[in-house]
Amino acid sequence: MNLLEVKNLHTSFYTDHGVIPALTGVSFSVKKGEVLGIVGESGCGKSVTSLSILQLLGNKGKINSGSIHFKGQDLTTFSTKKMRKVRGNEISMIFQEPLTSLNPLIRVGKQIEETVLLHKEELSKIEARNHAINMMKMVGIPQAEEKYAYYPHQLSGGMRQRIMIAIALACDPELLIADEPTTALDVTIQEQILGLMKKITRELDTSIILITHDLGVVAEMVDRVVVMYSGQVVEENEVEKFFANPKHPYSKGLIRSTPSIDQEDNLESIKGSVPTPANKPSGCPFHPRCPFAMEICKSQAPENMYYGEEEMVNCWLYKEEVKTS
Amino acid sequence: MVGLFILISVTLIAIFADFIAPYSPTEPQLSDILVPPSWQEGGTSAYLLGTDNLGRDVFSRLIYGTRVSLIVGVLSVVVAGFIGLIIGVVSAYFGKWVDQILMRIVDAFLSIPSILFIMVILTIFSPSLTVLIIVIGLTTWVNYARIIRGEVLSLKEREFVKASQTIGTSHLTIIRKNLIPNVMSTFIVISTLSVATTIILEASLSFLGLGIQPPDISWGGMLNDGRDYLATHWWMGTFPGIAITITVLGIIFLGDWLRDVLDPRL
Amino acid sequence: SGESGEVGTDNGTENGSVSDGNLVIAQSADITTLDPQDSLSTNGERIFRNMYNRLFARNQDMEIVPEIVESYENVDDETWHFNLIEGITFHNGEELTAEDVKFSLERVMTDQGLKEYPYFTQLVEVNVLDTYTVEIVTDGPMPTLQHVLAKSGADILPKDYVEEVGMDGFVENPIGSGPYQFVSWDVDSEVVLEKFEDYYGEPGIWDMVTVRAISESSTRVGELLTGGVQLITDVTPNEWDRVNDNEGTSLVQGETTRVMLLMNRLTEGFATSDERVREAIDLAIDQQAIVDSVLRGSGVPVRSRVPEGVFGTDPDLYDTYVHDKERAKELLAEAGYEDGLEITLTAPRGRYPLDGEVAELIAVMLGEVGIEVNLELLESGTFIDVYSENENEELIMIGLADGLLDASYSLVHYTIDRAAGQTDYNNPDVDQLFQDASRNLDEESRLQQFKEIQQVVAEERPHTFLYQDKVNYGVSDSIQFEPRLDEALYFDHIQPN
Amino acid sequence: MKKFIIKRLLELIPVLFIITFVVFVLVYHAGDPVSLMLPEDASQEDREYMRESLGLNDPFIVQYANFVMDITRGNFGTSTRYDMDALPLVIERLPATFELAGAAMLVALAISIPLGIWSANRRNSYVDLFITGGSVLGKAMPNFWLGIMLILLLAVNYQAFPVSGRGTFMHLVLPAITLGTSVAAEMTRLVRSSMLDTLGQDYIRTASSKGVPYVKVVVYHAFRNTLIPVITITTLQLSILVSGAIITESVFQWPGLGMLLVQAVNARDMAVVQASVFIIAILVILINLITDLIYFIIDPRIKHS
Amino acid sequence: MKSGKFKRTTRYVKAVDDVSFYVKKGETLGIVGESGCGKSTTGNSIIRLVEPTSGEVFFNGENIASVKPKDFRPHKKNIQMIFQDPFSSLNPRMHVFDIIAEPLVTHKLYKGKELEKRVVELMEIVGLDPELLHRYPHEFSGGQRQRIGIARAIALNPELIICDEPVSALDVSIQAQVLNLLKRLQKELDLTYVFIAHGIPAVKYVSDRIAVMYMGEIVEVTTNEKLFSNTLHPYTKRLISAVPSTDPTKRTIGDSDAVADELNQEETSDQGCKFAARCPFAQDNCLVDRPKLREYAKGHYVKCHYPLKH
Ligand SMILES: Nc1ncnc2c1ncn2[C@@H]1O[C@H](COP(=O)(O)OP(=O)(O)OP(=O)(O)O)[C@@H](O)[C@H]1O
Ligand SMILES: Nc1ncnc2c1ncn2[C@@H]1O[C@H](COP(=O)(O)OP(=O)(O)OP(=O)(O)O)[C@@H](O)[C@H]1O
Ligand SMILES: [Mg+2]
Ligand SMILES: [Mg+2]
Repeated sequence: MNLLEVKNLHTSFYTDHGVIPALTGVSFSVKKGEVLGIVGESGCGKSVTSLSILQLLGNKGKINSGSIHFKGQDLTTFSTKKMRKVRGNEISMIFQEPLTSLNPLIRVGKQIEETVLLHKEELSKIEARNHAINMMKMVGIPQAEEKYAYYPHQLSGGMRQRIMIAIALACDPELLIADEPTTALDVTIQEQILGLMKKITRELDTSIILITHDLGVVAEMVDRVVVMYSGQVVEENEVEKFFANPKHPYSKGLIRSTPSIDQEDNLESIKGSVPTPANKPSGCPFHPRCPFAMEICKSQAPENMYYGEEEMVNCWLYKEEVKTS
Repeated sequence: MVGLFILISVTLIAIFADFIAPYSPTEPQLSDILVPPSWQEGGTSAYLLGTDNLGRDVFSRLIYGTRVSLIVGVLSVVVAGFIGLIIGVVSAYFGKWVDQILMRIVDAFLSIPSILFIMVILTIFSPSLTVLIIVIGLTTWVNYARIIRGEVLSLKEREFVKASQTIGTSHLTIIRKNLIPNVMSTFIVISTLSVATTIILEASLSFLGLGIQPPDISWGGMLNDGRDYLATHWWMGTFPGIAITITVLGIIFLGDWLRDVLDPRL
Repeated sequence: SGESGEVGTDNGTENGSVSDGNLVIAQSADITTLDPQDSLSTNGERIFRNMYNRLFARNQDMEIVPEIVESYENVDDETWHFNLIEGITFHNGEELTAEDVKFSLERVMTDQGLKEYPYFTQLVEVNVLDTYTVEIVTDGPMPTLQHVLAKSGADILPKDYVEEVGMDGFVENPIGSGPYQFVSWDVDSEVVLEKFEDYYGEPGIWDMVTVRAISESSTRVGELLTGGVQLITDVTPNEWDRVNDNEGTSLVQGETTRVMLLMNRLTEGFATSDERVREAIDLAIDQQAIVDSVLRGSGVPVRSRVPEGVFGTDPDLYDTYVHDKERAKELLAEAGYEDGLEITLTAPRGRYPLDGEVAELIAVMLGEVGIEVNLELLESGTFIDVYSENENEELIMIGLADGLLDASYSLVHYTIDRAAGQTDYNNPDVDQLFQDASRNLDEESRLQQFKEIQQVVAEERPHTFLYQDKVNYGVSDSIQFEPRLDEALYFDHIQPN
Repeated sequence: MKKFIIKRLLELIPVLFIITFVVFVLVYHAGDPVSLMLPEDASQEDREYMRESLGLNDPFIVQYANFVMDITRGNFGTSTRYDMDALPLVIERLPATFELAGAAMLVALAISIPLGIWSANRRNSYVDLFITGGSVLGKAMPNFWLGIMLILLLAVNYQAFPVSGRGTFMHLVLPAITLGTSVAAEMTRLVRSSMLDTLGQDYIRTASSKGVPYVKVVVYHAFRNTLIPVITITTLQLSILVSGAIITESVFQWPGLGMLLVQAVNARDMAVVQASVFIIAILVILINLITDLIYFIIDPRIKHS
Repeated sequence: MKSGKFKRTTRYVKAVDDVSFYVKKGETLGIVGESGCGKSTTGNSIIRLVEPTSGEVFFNGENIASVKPKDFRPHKKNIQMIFQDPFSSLNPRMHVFDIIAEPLVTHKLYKGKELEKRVVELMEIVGLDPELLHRYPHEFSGGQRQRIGIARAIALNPELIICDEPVSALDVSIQAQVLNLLKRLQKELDLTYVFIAHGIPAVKYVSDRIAVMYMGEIVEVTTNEKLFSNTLHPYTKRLISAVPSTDPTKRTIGDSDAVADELNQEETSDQGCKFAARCPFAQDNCLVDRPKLREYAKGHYVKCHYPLKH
């Protein structure tokens, strides 16, 4: 059984300016101990996906349909109270901006401790505090006892992100959702943070959903890749297969337009720009930018086509190759 | 939107006061002193909202009062806004000693509450309409200066200002094209809200005997005339009070609405 | 302070029962000093009258009666001898003697810095003849000496005490010889006095008297209605019903020496220098209508500045007015203004009861006969600036009172010197009459002279008279109160019911 | 921190200098206190004498120099109205003023913080609409009107509170409500908007993602951060209250600084006006300084920078 | 173009200290380094957006760092800048036309019809639809906005353009578009770039030579190839190795135990090499002697006592 199974998720935001369909059918799954990467450009719905899983969409966002099965139970049917028990305890999250994601007026140690106290009721205050300090040590913060009393602004970006990781892992969750955890950091710090995540989650056997738009990070970290474009999943594959042989034209473009250190030839670029949910094109949302676009792409959205359990592409080009599920 | 509607109505009333008001607002009618509103016992249909202690039609006075109250509100905000905008922008843009000097002046003005300031000035120059407008303007500009300065300080760190500087655009042009248009929405919002504050301020000044002087009619003045009559002849003070409240309400709503409309990262 | 607390929260006693021997009075403004010789306000007088004594005083009918004088003698035209009542003590226990009288009067007649000084300039010398006898020498025949000695500023201060603590010390803790002694003064809030047990005359009937200052008229009335105070001054006409309709309070109206009038500029170049225009203005104004409407009867139309009750009044000019719009128009036409005339009327707002409203009415009345009025309504302070700098144009509306209750006080305005720059009225006959009267010790002929001046003035109209102001008190049923023409309050004339 | 305080105090000097100048120029042109001190029918000589003795005939510069010199000695001149030193007159009023300002602020805080938080959390609901409408109304209502109405209703009709004056706690209630209401109106709107602001922050989402109950998120995580703008407006309003109680004090005959000022202005008692303005200015500046110090205490970001 | 050398102090913060490099005509000099190391300050100093406290900038042989601000104005035609944030670098209240025309109008080069023609031309050069002339910036996507910024920068036919992280704020698929555009324009218009970025792959892609900055200093400058094939400075090596490779078969992250190694970065002393505290090869004298930028091999400058051997 998969640890997490998201099926055909539709999420919309009801704003003053109308309804924004942010997710239009997202499905993927995460196995125990696995690192799943979600890539895609800004605004394609990566964060909304993760927020949907934890049901932190705010009062404007709403899951319209679909299911999110976590350890066999559908989270979408959970009450607020039941959901609270899941958050930070069984599923926890790391956000992109380490500065703004920590409460500036509360000592970092306390912020770790808060989670512990919430979910490990058996612990006393002192024990919780010690646990928090241990977590800080685990994420590699030197002089943890002293730094316990620091405020977020007194720490560097990398340190803050370590604190975020400590918070997220404090209760030994089974699933960690990391939403662009290193985008705001320098490469050298990024390397450390990613290394840290890999190491700890391996030790704790935690599954990870790693959201990023950096293909390098994907190549380094993940076991399987999910590519999102304009609110839906367009490709899913194992990471080696994905880089060796990307199927969706968007995936191809993405890989070819990412410069790498070993880059020799000219970069290819994808023409045009990313559509917003409000002006989503008809048919396949990628068709205006697609070099292989066909007539059918303009009018009809392709279905998910599976090459076995784990390999999926959402593109008319592969209509003939596989049978639709 | 409600705000806009109220404000447009009030403005129209002010403009067409001559046609709407049934009576002269200033001519006393000694035979009809303190007639209650038409629906009350002793009231007559001739005076919809009753008459005041000189027998003048409250309704007509209310209509004419719209004019002065709006003029004072709007014009003094124009005066204050103009000074505040210029000083705020200049202070923030040039910084250094310019900013130091201007900000010390702002601090000085800020530490003397404006009503006090106005009070002192108005005892020196008797409060005619013009004087009142200028005085309110001259004492309330600091609010604009402060807020606009803050805006410009962050604005001038924006890259498009730097871009203009690298091009070699003159300071004046940068101020005119880059800074002022971008503080305009904030400026409009605070101006709108200030109109409301000013109308209330004028009423408060009237209370102190320093508001618009008769025969000019303002709501504040009427409210003040009526305040001694609140217990006995409620209509004299209540209607101008309601007029002020509705208008101010309208303006505040309008300001909030404008904030929403003008704000998005246009 | 604690005192006001006790008084204010005393809501249990409905409408101010006074069984506790406490009296609370509220006036519209506070006193400005406790130095009786450096104050000109009625508000101050209301307190000083109960704290200090003078040689003479006015009784309820405004007759001058001896106060601490046993007997007196007019030695010659310029010399007077006064024998003091013996055994009068100040609040500190010291006896009041001729030395104190000399000290007090000399202070007020020599110290130019005192506000009362101008009224005492005719006194030349004060001599102590013995412990209880003083001699006063004047600069010539002075028919108003007793008026002056009964007037505010003639209060007797304790010489030794003042010399001991200095004037500053005195003002902080003033001592008089009146029936009530000083307890405390919270500026802009209240003055508290208590009964002086060793008073030489009838002992006071109140244990404690608090005089509060409440400037808001509706608040003042509110306090009266709720029993927080027993007597309030200056009730505006619109509040009358509230006071009268309320169970347990009523309105009491009293007269004042204050006459509201328009000063005309007779200066060359102003339209009002033409006598016909001035007459037209007078004829255009319907004084009675003003009194009846806005003032709700709280005034008496007059054609002179000397109202009834003041020495020198002319009954022919009291409670009367002229009003004839047609004639006014004719006069204007005669004066060459058949096409209308534009003048400026300067008037205060908030200085006298309903002054602004009255001015607005006048403007309209003048408009009806073809005089277009630029009404310049000014806040009290600005107004008085314009007035004292003589910056007004044709007309300025003002209220003038008579602190001496003698016509000389008012009529001096029509002398050439005093009128210069103000009305610029110039009538040598009037001047002569006034000079004669001011040295005339014969009451009968002096009265005649005063009447004559007023007749001339009423015709020539340097002033256009409007009405004599009345003052309105709100009175709790728990006390009995009779107003006086001089607007003073004697606490002991206020009787508990 | 010490440096900061010293810097702020040094900044005070030019500010105070500007204030003295502005005030003096105003007062210099304010005209004559003399005419107000003497009765209507005082003669020109009397006036002239009075003027000379008050030093009002000196040239502007001399008067200004004297003025500044005197101030440095703590002498603001003599009240022409009371014939006493102006400064003690002003200082005497401070307790009453602080009492009222403090009480009004308490009223305002007690109203605005819960309402502001409530309406922010019920954004766009009827509760929100109602509270927002109410606060606008509170702002639109002139102070004196409310004061007189409260007197008529609660003091005169129901006799629940004393009409006017100062003394017991009961005396404080009506003026504090009158004054507090308009401040509360302003503050409710501010608390609401800064609460909304805070609720949109990333760290609020973090807190929720940790499974913190909503009420705790609001109270523990959001409210603290809302506090900073609230303190700013509180102190800003407090400085307005110190002087701005002018109208309320007049209505309730509250013997504070505001009433002294009104009386002084009306009587052209410029020594008192100058002294009050000066004292108020210093108070305002001190209040602002204290605000900054409070920031130091509650906002670690400032403390460490 | 000659070498420049400058430093800057703001409120006693030395943002950039002893930076020297040169840019040849027609080439692209890339500047890389971690956030806050002084890349922007360097760029801003050249164009006098910040006034350097000392040092000199030679542009076509003239020292433009010391001329009075007024006299610098004519040089503004020759040196232009492209900014990082396409959202903040365009005035939201101006039409695209006005934005692109601003330099032309400021320097009074074109008027009326001609001005319009030139603006349309510029838009075409950067690949924008001239139809969109009268739109506001918010109606464009990030990539399009960056094109507007580029059009503005090339409007005056400058010789040198400083690109301060021109693609960092853009989406992956758009970054390549802009990088390619910049390369194309360089060829067509004979431009010289100073290309500032923190992403090594992008810098490598566009630059002829690369300068590596660390804490306000340039630690290594050389040609593109040599920097990667013959890395001399330990910091450069560290930087390059931290870049994740796009090949999942060559994973490196998480394999080493380098977790807590660089956490005490703040502790740099005024003495010695600034990288010494983090440097695995540091010797004792690295902590006390400040190294100088020296030409270690021809055209290969390094600031290190012990450059890496290959
Ligand atoms: N609170 C919200 N209200 C309205 N629309 C929202 C909200 N949150 C997200 N959206 C919309 O949903 C879409 C997907 O947003 P999301 O944040 O998931 O993108 P993303 O892929 O995470 O992008 P990025 O890489 O920039 O983080 C966006 O177009 C955005 O406009
Ligand atoms: N206006 C300023 N005042 C004070 N210090 C500044 C200022 N601008 C920059 N600095 C400091 O100078 C140093 C270099 O800043 P700079 O902006 O040049 O870095 P950068 O390399 O461009 O960083 P990034 O990649 O984040 O843009 C930083 O430590 C910064 O704190
Ligand atoms: Mg996201
Ligand atoms: Mg930078």
